[in-house]
Amino acid sequence: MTILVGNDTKVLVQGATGREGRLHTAAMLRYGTKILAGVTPGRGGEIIENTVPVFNTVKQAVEKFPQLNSSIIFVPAPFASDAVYESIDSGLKLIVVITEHVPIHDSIRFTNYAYSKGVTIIGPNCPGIISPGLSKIGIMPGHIFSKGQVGMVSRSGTLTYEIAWILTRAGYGQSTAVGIGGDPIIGKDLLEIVEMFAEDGGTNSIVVIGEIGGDAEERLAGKIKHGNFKKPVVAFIAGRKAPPGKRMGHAGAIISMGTGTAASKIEAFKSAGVPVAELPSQIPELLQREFEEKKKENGP
Amino acid sequence: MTILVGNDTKVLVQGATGREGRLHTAAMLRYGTKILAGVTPGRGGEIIENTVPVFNTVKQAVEKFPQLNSSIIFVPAPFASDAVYESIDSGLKLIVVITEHVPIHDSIRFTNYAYSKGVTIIGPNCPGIISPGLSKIGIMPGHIFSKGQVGMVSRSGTLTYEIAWILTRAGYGQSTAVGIGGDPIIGKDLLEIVEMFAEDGGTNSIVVIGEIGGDAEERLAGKIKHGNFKKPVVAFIAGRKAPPGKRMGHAGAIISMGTGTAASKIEAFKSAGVPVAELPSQIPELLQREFEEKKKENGP
Amino acid sequence: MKIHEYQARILFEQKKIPVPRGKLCTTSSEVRTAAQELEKPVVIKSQILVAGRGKAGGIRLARTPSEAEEIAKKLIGSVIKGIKVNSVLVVESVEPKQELYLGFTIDRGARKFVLIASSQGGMDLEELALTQPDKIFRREIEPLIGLHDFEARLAADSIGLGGRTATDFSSICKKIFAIFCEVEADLAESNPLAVTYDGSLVALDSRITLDDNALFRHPEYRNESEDMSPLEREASQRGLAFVQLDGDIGIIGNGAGLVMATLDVVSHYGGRPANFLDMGGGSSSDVVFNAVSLALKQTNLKALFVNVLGGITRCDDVARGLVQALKGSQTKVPVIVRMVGNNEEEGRKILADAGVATLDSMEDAAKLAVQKAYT
Amino acid sequence: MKIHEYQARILFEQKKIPVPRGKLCTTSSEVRTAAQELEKPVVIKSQILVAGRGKAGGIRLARTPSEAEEIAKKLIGSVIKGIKVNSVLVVESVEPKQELYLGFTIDRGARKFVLIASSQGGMDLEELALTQPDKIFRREIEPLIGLHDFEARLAADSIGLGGRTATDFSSICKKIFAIFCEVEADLAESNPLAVTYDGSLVALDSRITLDDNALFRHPEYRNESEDMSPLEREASQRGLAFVQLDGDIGIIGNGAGLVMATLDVVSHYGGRPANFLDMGGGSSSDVVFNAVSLALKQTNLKALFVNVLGGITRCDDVARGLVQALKGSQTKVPVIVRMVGNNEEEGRKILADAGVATLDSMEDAAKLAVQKAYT
Repeated sequence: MTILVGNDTKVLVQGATGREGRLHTAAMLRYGTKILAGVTPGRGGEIIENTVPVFNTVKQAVEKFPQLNSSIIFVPAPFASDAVYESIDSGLKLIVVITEHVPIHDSIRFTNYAYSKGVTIIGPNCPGIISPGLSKIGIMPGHIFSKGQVGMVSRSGTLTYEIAWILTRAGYGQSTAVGIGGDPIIGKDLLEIVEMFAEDGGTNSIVVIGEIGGDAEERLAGKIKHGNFKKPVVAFIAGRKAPPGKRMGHAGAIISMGTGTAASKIEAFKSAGVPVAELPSQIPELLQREFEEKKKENGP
Repeated sequence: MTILVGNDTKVLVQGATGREGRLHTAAMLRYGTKILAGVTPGRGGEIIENTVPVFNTVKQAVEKFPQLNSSIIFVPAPFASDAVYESIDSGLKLIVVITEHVPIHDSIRFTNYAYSKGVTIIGPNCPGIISPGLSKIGIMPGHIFSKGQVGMVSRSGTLTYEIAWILTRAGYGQSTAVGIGGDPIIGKDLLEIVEMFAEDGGTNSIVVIGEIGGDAEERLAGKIKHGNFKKPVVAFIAGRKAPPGKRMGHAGAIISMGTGTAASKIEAFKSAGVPVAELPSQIPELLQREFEEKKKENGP
Repeated sequence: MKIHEYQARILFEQKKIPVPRGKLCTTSSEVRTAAQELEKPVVIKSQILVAGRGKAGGIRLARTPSEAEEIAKKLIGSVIKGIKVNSVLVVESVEPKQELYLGFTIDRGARKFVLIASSQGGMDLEELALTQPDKIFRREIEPLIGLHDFEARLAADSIGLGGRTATDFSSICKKIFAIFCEVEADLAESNPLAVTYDGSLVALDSRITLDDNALFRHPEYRNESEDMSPLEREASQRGLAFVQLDGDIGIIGNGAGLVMATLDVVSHYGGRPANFLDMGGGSSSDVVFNAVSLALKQTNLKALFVNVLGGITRCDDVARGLVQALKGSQTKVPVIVRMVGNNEEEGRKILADAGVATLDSMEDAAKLAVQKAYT
Repeated sequence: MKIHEYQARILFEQKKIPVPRGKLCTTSSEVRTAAQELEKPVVIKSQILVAGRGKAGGIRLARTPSEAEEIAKKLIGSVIKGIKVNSVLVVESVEPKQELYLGFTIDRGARKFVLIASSQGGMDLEELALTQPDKIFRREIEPLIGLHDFEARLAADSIGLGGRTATDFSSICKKIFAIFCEVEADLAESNPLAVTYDGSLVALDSRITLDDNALFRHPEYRNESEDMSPLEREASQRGLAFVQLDGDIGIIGNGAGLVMATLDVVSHYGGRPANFLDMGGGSSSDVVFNAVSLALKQTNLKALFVNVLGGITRCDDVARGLVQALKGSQTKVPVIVRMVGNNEEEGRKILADAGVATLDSMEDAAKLAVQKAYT
């Protein structure tokens, strides 16, 4: 089993006719993702990648393909927010926003609106979701991932690929990997994804890839500390050497007003009993150790 | 039993220190309503009617009296909307807005917000709610009403008193009478109140007092026609002789664009099997007839 | 409250919604100059707040400046449907390839704003709804969220627009919604919104109705409504809800629903109400004095029926105001009073002392009023 | 992106938030004139976008116009915390009875706006949170709804204000929130917001940070940030995310998280990173060329570590851009490349041909970079 994306995932691509939209529509189709339709206002009637019909509105696409349940958004930042509302309005329940540079006053509004409507938002500014071997709604290179039982959740993109690659080579395949995005305001956060993995029968352990900025890691650690998590969790935090007040690439990766330091996050995880890898390469061995620990704790 | 207002009703008065607020706080107290506190910004610390402490904010009032569950609003129209949000925010679940002349762009927003939070709004521009003999949150004269089993719901004020008086004299006491208000946008509408009466064990019949404007009567009639209402319903519609395009006192009482005529409403009720009184004085006899009809229909 | 077309047009122009070139004029020579400057046939539109001004001759086409001046001479100062024409809007005549409808209003039942668009504009919404219901695109707009761009695009798409016309339509849609919210309108529409032969859009007419209750936030529109008789205007200034009708029995009551019911009951017994006059729920003797004095200004009255249910209102206050007004007017019209409720005894006594009898029942009183009026 | 105090002050003035009288000046004689006109002791405030300008001597009090001129002569043109002072704000000195804090920002975890108020203003929010946490009123504001009047009143009440001061505070609160939304700020605050001895309020300082991503809707604020080194400015113009650090090993990678991790790994092995440079997720050879060329402009480099994980990025593109940049700069700095992923073989070959060896593992490459840099 997997979370968020699986065999039943039927995808709409918003911003399908743009350069990025086309490129990744092709890549997702190659990976096996079931993409039924695309939307670009004013471009209705076109066909991309020989198989994907393009509509002017999400409403038309959903009328034609009522089985659509997910959307991936490539539309430029000024229009991304509207694309999210349009998908929510048409009843799609999972929306992955790849678009970078979405204004924060937009994303704070559409994430709240989505929550009120029971819609899951991943992103913005994220690589998306992959359930290796089944489907991906995202821009990550599929070949780096492998099928297995490690749930991955990450605030970064390429660092996720780096760690997925390390896990894959060490024989730890992944159930699902979720790149939640590096913006200050995002849809599902670390904690919410970890909770989904905790419930997922196909996931036996969780790798959390955090970074400086915000307090998502601290909130997750707090929940683990006071909760009842049975599965091994291992973390990595990027940005130990980042100076305060500087945005490290991601809009959300900034130590401001004394909060969001790597030290605080590492401390929080350690206090919750979650080992934090100092180097990415240590993650497989930490996972191994945790499996053994948990086996002792949980009994045979 | 009653709906909305009963023995457990603990009332906050917003706009308690104004002329109307004071007058009706006194009248409600005399009627037996449990008024625990008042709110007027900047007037915290005062006491009205010797017993009701005034606070600056609803938050303070609710902190002091956590058993508060209802509010009645007398604050002037420009500030009424804010008073509603303040009560919703503090967790009060029933808000009666007496204030007239509330801008429609305000009321359309706060009624939607209240619905999203599970809060019941009655009004604006309404006389409020009375459960005779128990409690009232409103400005109606208590002595006209009498305890009994007729549920009354009305878009008007004095016409409700007129009909309550007729019912009272004919021996038909009331479980609860709800004046939902004469504005185009209101909280609970005719249908919603009738549905509450349908479920209420203390109500054995329902008198609906409608008027021209809008389609609330038609929607109610449609629901009765296709629903399964076991209790007798009798209606009266004011405004048979009203000319189109003219606002008959109430902002909502206007025949516009061909809709909202008395004829349309009367026709809808008749087609749903609901008798419509031509004169207010006919209501008791129609009720009596309906009781006998329903007795036959529903069996012994 | 309706505002004038030229006022709505100013709001449209401020948002850069395309409108035909034109000018507001108050004299026929201004109209001639305007027509000359436009260098095209012009449409001369009376700026009066009544429905159906076109059919009543209030909108006229002029091919030349002198024809425009001639028409203006006749229009300005004339009375159309009871309203004097003080100004006309002179605009270039635009030949539409297609006429669209685009507007926003309020859906009472759903408690939502609603966007309405149609490929069949030109006729009013009511007629459109009756004759072409399948040509109407209707979408509820969340009041707490507002209009999304995609909803404007959906409207354009749904009425069959494409290309630049669709983009322009969406843009105008968003702008009219912005106006609708900014001025707190009940209705804001462009009808017809013309598609010209080059595919561009022009708002040939603009209509906005404001929410009277929100005027305190928009003082620039206060005291605008001229769609009233002199008595209605006086009532409005005195805070009374008054509507003139075509009968001869004056009706006064406290509470809109009660007054409407009183009209109905009087009619039921064969009476013809002369007016609707609501003094409001909590009437003092001043208010009663004003109301009765106003009602008695109706010259054709055969009877006056005052129906008061004193819940909060005190009957003695009502009686005092009534007696004072009757004394002031020295009217010969029979006055029938139905009065029950608070301080009823004292009120009845005051009226009896002044020679006015009171009844208990609204229906008995209505019957008596009809009898006194017509016999 | 921070905007200048004087710019935030303009926004405050437009909303009629009381601010001390004053003027922006760029010469010392303007400062003298301004001080004369104010007829009071003045505060001269350097308009630079750095934190702690007060402690660094950028804010000075002058009792007389000539003192003001003297101070201005020293301030204008001087360099404070690496930033040149081009202008100063000269404002009347106001003696506060009490200093409040009032601001709006964004709560990431809750995904809400947040209103923060305190009776203990003057110090910055961070210090306040550390030293007086119980003096902070904090309230989440629904982004879809906005600030209600009662929330502003609640803030005033909660920090102990009453009477007219409370009313004025609520009013300023609503105005700052309106600014916060209109300019799409991350932060909008008045600190200190002074209560004067007559009970009125004056915003003695105004600070606004904008959301860079929203600048396309606020073009008037583009290209404002001066809180950057020349290299950072160049990077920003080329669309690269670059942060200068105080070490000597240059770091380039594709993806913010990967670059941060690279910094961490290099530090783990004893290296001192000279910079953070993220080329972004889908880097073409042009972008690589720009990034490498920029990194090599750092004069103190002892090694350059390029870490590329080619997921979408093609390694051959990276290799081409890298080789071109190395040729262009003719650098002697050792360059260590870690490159895996798409078209890896071809990329490695291009680099090998240019005499640059590549490694598989980030950690091995980091070790090598440290070794080459310091031995």
